[in-house]
Amino acid sequence: MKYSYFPGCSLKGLGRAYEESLLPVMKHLGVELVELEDWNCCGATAYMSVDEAKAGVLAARNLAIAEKTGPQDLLTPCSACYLVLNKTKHNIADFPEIKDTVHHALGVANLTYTGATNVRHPLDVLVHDVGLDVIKEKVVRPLKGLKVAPYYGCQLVRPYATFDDAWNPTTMDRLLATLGAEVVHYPLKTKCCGGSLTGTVPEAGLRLTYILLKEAVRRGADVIATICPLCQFNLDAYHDQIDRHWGPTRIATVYFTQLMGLAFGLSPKQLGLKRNFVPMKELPAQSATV
Amino acid sequence: MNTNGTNGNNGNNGDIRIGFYICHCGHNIAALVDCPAVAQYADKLPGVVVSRDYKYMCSDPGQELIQQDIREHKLNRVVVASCSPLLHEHTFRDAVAAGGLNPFFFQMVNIREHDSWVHTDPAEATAKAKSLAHAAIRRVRFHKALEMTRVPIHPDVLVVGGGITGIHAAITLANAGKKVFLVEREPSIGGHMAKFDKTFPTLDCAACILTPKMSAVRSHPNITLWTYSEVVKVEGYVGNYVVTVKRKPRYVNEELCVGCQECIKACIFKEPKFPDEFNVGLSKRKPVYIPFPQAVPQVVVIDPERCIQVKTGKCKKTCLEACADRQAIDFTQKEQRVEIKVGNIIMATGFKLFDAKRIPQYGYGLYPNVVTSLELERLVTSSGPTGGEIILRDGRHPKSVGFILCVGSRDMKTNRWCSRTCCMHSMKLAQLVREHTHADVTVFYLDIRAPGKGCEEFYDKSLKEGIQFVRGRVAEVTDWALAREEEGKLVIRVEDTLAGFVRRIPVDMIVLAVGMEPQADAQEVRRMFNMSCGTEGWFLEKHPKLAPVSTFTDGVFIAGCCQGPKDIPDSIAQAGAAAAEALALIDKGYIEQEPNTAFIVEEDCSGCKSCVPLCPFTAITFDATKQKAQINAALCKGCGTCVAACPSGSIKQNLFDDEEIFSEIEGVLAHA
Amino acid sequence: MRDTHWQPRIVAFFCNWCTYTAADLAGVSRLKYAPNVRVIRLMCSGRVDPQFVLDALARGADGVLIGGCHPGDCHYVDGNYKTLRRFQLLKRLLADMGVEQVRLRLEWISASEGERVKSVINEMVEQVRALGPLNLPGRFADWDREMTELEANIRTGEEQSARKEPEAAHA
Amino acid sequence: MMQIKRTIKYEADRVRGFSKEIMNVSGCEQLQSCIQCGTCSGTCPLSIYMDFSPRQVMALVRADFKNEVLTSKTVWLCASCYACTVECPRKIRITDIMYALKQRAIKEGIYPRRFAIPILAKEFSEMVRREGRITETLLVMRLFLKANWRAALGSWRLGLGLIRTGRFVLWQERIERRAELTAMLDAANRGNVQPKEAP
Repeated sequence: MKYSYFPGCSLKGLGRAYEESLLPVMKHLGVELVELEDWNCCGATAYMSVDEAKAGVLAARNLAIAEKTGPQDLLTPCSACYLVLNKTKHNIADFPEIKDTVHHALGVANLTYTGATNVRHPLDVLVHDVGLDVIKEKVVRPLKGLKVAPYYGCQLVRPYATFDDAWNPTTMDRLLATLGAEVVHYPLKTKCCGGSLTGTVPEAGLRLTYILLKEAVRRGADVIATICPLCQFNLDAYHDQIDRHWGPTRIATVYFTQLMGLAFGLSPKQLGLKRNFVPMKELPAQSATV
Repeated sequence: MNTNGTNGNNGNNGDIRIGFYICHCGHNIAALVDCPAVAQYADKLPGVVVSRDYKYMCSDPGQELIQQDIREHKLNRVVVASCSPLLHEHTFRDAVAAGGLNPFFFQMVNIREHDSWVHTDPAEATAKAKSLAHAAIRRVRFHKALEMTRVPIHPDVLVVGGGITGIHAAITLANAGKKVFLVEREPSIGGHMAKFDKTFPTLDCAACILTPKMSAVRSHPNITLWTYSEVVKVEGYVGNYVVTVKRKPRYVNEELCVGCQECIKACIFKEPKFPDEFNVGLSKRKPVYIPFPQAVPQVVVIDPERCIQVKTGKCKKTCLEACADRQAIDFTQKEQRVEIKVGNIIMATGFKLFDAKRIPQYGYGLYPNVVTSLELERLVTSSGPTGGEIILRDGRHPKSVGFILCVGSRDMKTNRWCSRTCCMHSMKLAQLVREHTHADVTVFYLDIRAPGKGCEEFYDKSLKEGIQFVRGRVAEVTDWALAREEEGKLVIRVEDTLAGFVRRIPVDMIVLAVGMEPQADAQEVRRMFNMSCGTEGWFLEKHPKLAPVSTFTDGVFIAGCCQGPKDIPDSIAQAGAAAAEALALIDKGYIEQEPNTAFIVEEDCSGCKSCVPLCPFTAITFDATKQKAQINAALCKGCGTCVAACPSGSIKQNLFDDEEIFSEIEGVLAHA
Repeated sequence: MRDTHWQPRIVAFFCNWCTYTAADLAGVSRLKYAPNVRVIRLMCSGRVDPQFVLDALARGADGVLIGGCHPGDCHYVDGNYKTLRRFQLLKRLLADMGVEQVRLRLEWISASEGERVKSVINEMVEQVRALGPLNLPGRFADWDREMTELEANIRTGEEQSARKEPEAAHA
Repeated sequence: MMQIKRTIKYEADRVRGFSKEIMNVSGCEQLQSCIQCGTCSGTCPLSIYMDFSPRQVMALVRADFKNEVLTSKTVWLCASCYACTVECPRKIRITDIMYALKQRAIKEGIYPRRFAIPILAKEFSEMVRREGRITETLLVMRLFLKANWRAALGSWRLGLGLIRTGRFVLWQERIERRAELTAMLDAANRGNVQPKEAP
């Protein structure tokens, strides 16, 4: 199994633990990832606020490079990148004026875009391409007794994902259950984490983060599993400020790939777990089984 | 055939004198089509003697104009360019006949639905009107004098569906002395109305007004009631349908059972165990049960999915013992198919409620105290599972109740239409909740729609009784608290659009006013009965205003919610209308049918038999002695398939003959 | 009225029960579509004699549209299946005559699909417009001329060869 | 003395044609069928901080109240979570309309001053244009300098934490063919009606 790979800026910066866990997990499952050469920032929500056409060009450059890389699907772990790349595909297909601008701009760099590449998220690929049965076989250290709140955030499931429901997605729930974890009923799974507002308007942004943390704790979760670098950062890095404002809500937030790595028996060091502000508690079963 | 004076010269060989009329239809046509210009154009075409434009051709003076011209100008052909022939063809045919001409010497041109209403450029629309007029003027030359064929009508009527609509239609017909078959899928008649506690806006008891009608069905000598039965086949033709009804085995002889319910007591299931359909799963029943206390017929039914005897044949059959010498229980019963002959059919198959699980953010199925309006209806009813007590799943009484309206209505992601009854239904339930529990009641609405008689007054009453109304579509129902008063409650998050801010409102119970949908099998049913469905899946009426209970198939009528959402008074009004339409046909004794049948010109028939297998109505037979095909006009429905297929051109069709169509083709292409 | 620039002309045969009613619905809904189609009402699409189609094209139509009920929905049980069969044959025949595929179109449009009447007509008008005039009458004239010339050639050839060698004369 | 404020709107307050311009932006056509149900505001996690709720913004756009909309904080508080877009019963792409309004506000230079969000958007796009990639820590530092240097001081703990967990990146990530990217973005400029850079 082979995919092109678009890490996005976050995975080289604040979200590096995501890449540090994703790559060994994929390798462990025999999935080959080919990183796009000279990929650029997808533009995220910020660029789209400034200029729709240029935002389209920015994303389309990556899609064109992906087409050059090979016919395989393009994997992108960051929710914002996933949304922007998919949105660009839709916009080029639906709106002629955007299509014209993009083709014109790509022409300057001798790049071409045909729309052939599918943009996929690792969660989708792991559950639907690799398969839960294959993943189950690789589990050597089941996450028995670990109560996990599955947190999907906004931009993976809304509005372009076709692999799961926008309101009540279950793909990660099933994956976590396969790893042996106990999945906590967490109806806030697609609520917004505050996005960049945690930095720009903290009183608004951090309150959203707080509600997510508080409810995870109230529902008995030991850890929150996430699929997006910005969500992970918001839920992990602001505990100080949140605690000061609203009271203590200590709970660790990790990438689902980190939990997979642990279940596969990979070393926590290898999975970037030390990069958390709030460290994840030791696995209850960990000392017992090994 | 009318043959008075020169007007009687109807043959092709005579002098063709055509009158052409173009209708302005107020501004409907004239706003885009230059009617005088079309009239001038037509005036110059061969055979046209009179050509006029007029404001409303279908009005009395318009029709009078035609008749006068027939007399004065000795017209023997008439063409009217106006609306769709499906709307007014018969009007103008009648006018032509009143002028003393055979009504089939008339041709209609559709320049409204097919021209002025669908185009934007006046020049192009006028050009199109001219070419369509030209075609009709060429075509009408070939028209022949014909007479409507009359088909006798079987006087019996089939009513499909035993809800309030079907019940009312059946009783109306039966009271008029007609024999009626009433077929209902469920084990009892009564439909949705039987589940209601009270009815808006009068708050009269639903059972009190429905039950007498249900009994009347049972006892009426003219009504044959078949419950637990379904129509599986419809054959025959207008006025003479042959319908096959499947009667599912209820393992109880309806003639012998007296409804004493001893068998239910005796059933080896000591306790009721299975969800009770009538109480929408809020209570339990046994495998042998009576749907509800007022069920008609008062006959028990045995659920084949649950009864051990039916499933395995290995039961002690304590029910049989209890029934004793009455011997009403009969495990040998098999499914029966009965064939009946009827002249008219009234469809009253009703609706289905929207499945609230399709909108997950309202938490139905997730939070136990989120209920549907029908579930609350059962809770409010004194004969319901709680004896009329409104309680939460844990037995507590709610202190606050929220009603969410438009669940599965006015929503492009589920159903686009307004279900029409939910505003009033919710207000009725809200008042009952206030009355029973004194709880705080808040109604979340998009727009209050209370246009019926007494309905706005009912809204006012709701306001005066202290029910809160918040205008806003609820975004979500959650169970997490952000404030002390929200602990342990369901929290509604909504923008109060009139106050202009977002609110969080904690309540104990949430009622979802679920909308109406077409029945799940509406498509199969409409195929079986040769009807159409609109885009949304409701049965399509022949005309939205002028023929609201008729369908495109003569003798098949629709009434009640199978045509679209409506309340009880409207359903009953339609039931009466459908019954009256059927009565009109029955008492007339015959249906007039377009004389568009096919016939064979024997001398041209080569006897190749290629037409014989084509006819779906077996109207074509082969006469072995003459070596010619024959068409039985009574069986022919006028589709013209055989006409198109005959290699020797020896089959002709009245109203749609080759020369008529060819002249029309020539005509539409004669003008740019 | 005739414009200097060419406008496609399409003759449509609509069945009374589904497609004609759908076209009425399009009108009642005030949907707007191209004015290039002239509808001829028949009781069933099964009445469409292949000759109607050929006649329309021969008289200068640039395309023919046939509209009937969806399979299974025919008011006359299965008339539309017969239409479908004839349509397939006609398509082949027209292809042999050099008439482009999109000029003959068969569509199932039910009574509730007013929107579809609009989209089908608009699409077909655009496709036919892109192809340009069919001008079958003109082509017939050309073919006639060719045939006359051919005949003339044969005749002169026969005359010449009759004078020379009788067996080498066939065209 | 009690302060009072007149809120009446006159016809002259409307900018005729504004609603048409917004509805002409790709994906924004459906605004016409808004029934003002408030699902967008109810679903929005940030509507509680907005001066106009998303529903009100829809109404204001449709009624041509351009100045009111473009100077409001609402569009800038949108976190692009797309909940409103997914939930709208009229299938209006509210998030995309918010983007259209943000672009318009930047183009006309009338967004709220010293408000961190539009500044972030601008700093972000400038860094992408220059380097091809974003280095988050550097971006945030630039933002703090421009918008609110006091907040930067308040976040020292966060910065220390990032250094401790090895996530504080001080070297700028950049792509190799930066000139190619700039040329492409410039081409987009010429190819389309483009906003002039905001002052």
